[in-house]
Amino acid sequence: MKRHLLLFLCMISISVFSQELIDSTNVALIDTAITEMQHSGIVLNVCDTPNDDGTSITIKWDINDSLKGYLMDIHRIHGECDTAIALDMNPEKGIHTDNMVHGGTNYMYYALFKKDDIVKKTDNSLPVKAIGQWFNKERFDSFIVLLLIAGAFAWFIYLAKKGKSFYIRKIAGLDAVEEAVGRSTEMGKPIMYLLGIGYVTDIPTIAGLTILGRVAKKAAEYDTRIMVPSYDPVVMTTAQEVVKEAFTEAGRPDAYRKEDTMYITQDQFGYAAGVDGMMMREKPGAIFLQGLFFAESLILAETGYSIGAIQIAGTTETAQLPFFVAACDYTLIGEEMMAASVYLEREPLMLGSIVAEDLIKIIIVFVLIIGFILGLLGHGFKIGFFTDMFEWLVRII
Amino acid sequence: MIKGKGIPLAISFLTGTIIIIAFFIPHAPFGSFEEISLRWYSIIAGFTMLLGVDSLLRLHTNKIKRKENHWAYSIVLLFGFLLIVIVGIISTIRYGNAFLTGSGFMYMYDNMIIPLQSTMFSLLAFFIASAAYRAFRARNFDATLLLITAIIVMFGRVPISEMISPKIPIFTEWIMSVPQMAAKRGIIIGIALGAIGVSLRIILGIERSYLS
Amino acid sequence: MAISTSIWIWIAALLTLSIYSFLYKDNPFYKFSEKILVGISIGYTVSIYFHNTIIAKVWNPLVHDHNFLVIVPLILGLLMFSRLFKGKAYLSRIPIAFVVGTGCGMSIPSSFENLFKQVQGTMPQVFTIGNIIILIGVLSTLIYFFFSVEHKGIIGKVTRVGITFIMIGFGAAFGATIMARISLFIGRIQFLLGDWLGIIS
Amino acid sequence: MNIIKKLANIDRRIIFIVIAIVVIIPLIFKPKFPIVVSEPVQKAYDAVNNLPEGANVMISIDYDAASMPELQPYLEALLSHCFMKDFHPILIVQWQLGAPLGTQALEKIAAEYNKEYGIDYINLGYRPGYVAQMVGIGREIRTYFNSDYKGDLIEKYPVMNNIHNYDDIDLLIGLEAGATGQVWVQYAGARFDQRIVLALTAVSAPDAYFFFQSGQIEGLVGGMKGAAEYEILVDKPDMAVAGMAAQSFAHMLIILFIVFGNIAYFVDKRKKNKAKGGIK
Repeated sequence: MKRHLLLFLCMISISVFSQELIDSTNVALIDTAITEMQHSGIVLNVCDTPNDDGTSITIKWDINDSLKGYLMDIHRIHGECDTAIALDMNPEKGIHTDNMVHGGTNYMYYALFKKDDIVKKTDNSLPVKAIGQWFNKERFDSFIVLLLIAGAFAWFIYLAKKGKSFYIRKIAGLDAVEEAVGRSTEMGKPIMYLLGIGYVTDIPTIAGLTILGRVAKKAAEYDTRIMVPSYDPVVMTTAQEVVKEAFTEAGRPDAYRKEDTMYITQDQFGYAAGVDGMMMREKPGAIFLQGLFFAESLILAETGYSIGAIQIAGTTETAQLPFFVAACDYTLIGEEMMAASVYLEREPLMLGSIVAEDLIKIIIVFVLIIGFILGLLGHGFKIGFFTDMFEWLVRII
Repeated sequence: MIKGKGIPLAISFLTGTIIIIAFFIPHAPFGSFEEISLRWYSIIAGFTMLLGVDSLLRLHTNKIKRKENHWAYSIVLLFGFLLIVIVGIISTIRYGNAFLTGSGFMYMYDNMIIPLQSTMFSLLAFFIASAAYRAFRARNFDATLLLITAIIVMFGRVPISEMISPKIPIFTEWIMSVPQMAAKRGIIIGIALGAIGVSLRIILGIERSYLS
Repeated sequence: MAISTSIWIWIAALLTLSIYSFLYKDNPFYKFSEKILVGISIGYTVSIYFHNTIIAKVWNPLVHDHNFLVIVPLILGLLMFSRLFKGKAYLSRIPIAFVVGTGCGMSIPSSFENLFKQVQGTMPQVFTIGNIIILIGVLSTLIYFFFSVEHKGIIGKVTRVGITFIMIGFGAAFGATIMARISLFIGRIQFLLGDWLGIIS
Repeated sequence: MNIIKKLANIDRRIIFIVIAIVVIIPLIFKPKFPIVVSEPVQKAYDAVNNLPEGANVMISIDYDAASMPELQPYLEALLSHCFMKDFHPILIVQWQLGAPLGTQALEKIAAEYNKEYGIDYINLGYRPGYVAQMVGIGREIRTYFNSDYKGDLIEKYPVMNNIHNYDDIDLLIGLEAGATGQVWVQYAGARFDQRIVLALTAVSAPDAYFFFQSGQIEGLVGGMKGAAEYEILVDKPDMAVAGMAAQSFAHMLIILFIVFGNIAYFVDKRKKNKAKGGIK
């Protein structure tokens, strides 16, 4: 109640003594001699910023031609406290978000437009509160798609559990894993497995780790050393776990050597230099490059080529794929790498998830084709109905 | 129970699902969940760093102790490591912050790390040439396509092509913005789906080899 | 210009040359500078981690801001050290599970954004041959990534088109990168011949 | 036939050494290399060339050592152009690690044209917080730059006497390796109507092409190629022209290698087919 009274008083004082108030509060304008104060004729529309956690307020306004070339300040009033939240803005933006508010408190805003000696002021806005939302409506489409994908996954995993078997097409690079490990063993050389310079929070690195599990198991079965020089310490510890478990699964826990999964350095080219040196000295017979690679991709792959190793690469970095294709024997392109662990393991539940991915792909193909036809009819032949349909489709996407 | 995979799998499931749910709920406390997780991750990584350094130092001290092949270079590595740490500490004491320009620490960074890094990086100029020479053979239809587009784009990027015909650079740009773009988009859509697949498999506990 | 007299330039130049010697073959000079780079860069990253993580994200919040939530990741981080103790190593799976779960959770929304952006980008507003080719390219590339059908018959033909697009794309990307890579070498040569030897200005 | 077999399997090291030679030689001898000037670079040149007498040109260094081969030659050509026309370059830095690069070029070119520090040009150095700075310069440059890069007060230097804000700067030229250029356009350009020319690395140039087409920037110099064109325009062929020559030779050489490799490959294959009993 007290607060409302204060607010009321505040509003009265603003309307009655607006001239004085402005003069005394505008500390920011010390160097602008105010000779004239005019009314701007602009209304500030304030509202709670939608789809946020309740700590911001959006201020909007429509600029008119008489204010072209002006600079704009926005002030926030809270009780007796008048704070400038934006200075010297270009008013043509038409929108500003105040991110420094507390949820549930009433605020008012006004703006000043300045050019040379002229200062124009808006009226105070209506009081507004910031409120947090429980659902982000902008992400409704993502939500529907998530439900769709989760549904597809659940359905195919359910089918797999009921005993349905699924087909997976041949992936050449993965059939070569056995050959690569075998040849390394024959030559009595170790295998080198590089996870790139990603972190454990990167999906390609995680995918690389899952493939590592399968490859390490093969290596253990063939009784061949597997070296994993790492870029990130968390990746290193995870890789140690993976290799150790693979050796245990293969019934050779004694053959596991912790020091073969080692840390190099967390420096892109330092890592490349270290791994290159290691390749030259250890001369691995097979090199796997599975994970997130950037510019160092070709430095590693070319050195691997020069020592005559079989190389199987895979990454999701589209910019590096051409280099792997050029320098390595086999390359897993993008999604092939993500599906690799499923391919190597062929566990029914996992295969189910791959089929679910394919289902989504079919839906995308249809959406693209429908979009194309609508676009052709709407924009190509200018049929209004289809134009609207097309716009609608683009918008929901 | 505690030694098994039960608890870790539950943790993966919970963190994964909460972060996905938080994507749709801006309200506190969900709104800031992603940011908090990332900060926590960097703290965990900070500690794990010590494990990494421990692994490396142990590897090299062992090499030195056992006088394995090239053990002398391991001394160089340890020396480099200790040197920059000591210089860093001295710089921190002297300047209050080792990362100020002019500190010995930054001097080492500028004159040792940077040239070494950029020289390693520039090795690519050579490797890209030798990879092109070796890989671009017209073995079959695909390889021929790869080779021809690469040559056209390579040629279209240098001034000589413009003197022969101004249309060559334009055609090069077209290749980059049409067929190249199409292939890239297709691959990226696949990757996005694949990433969703990997994530769901892990969150749902179907794929557990990372914990194995 | 004359040959440089600065000791730092000499160090940088000799290190540069010893990395290049690797192009001939592995040799003591390369081994030396490789180990220097690895050693110094670890020291550097450790310093950065100490500065940005331990001090800024653990010590300051805990001691100055009394933000005790930091204790949770602190414990998770310390659990990683369980690996150093035989028989307790399984405890380190807990932080690993947390980190991997976080990564997976975050990747789903960001993959959505990527997906929507790419699909939307493929829907043409204007009808040019280029846009139609893009559509065909995207569709056929996408179909190449179908895993649950055998690539035979019509699907086989479409995936052939997909592979064609992929190969053209890779060739183009390869050719377009060469210039940037040669620039890197030019930069090093300018340093060697200019700053160090003073042959070029 | 032996030669062909050798060609098909050249040692990588031969390729390495030939590439190195082909790149190094043009850098030393700086041959005159025919270069066609493109429209965006011509416009960038005209924007500088047509400035009034005694104009003040603000140059912002927004790159670091990694992009030096691409942007440094343009900076030198630009400074030569300014000094030739007796304009006053005012250097500021938005990327801290780029500061020495800017200073180096400025001192070198100024000495070439016998220009005096503080009278004909000035180097204001690096200040953190670029957005605030770009807005701040709109009111009074002294709010952020009251001293030069050595810490001397700018009041000491006559060149700064009449410079207060964007109104006193005839042209702003940003040398960009990242997204800072877009911020210049957004603030200095859109808000203060500052005339802007941008020079960018080859990787970031396509993003800025839009600004050039929409007239938000008056000229665009993209990568080493753009720098080479600029050097031709100011008639001072130097590192970029040499670099472009090196690039062209390297590209042609790689193409040649690929062609020879393929010829050798086919001859070899035919021979093998013959051995198997003739071509099918």
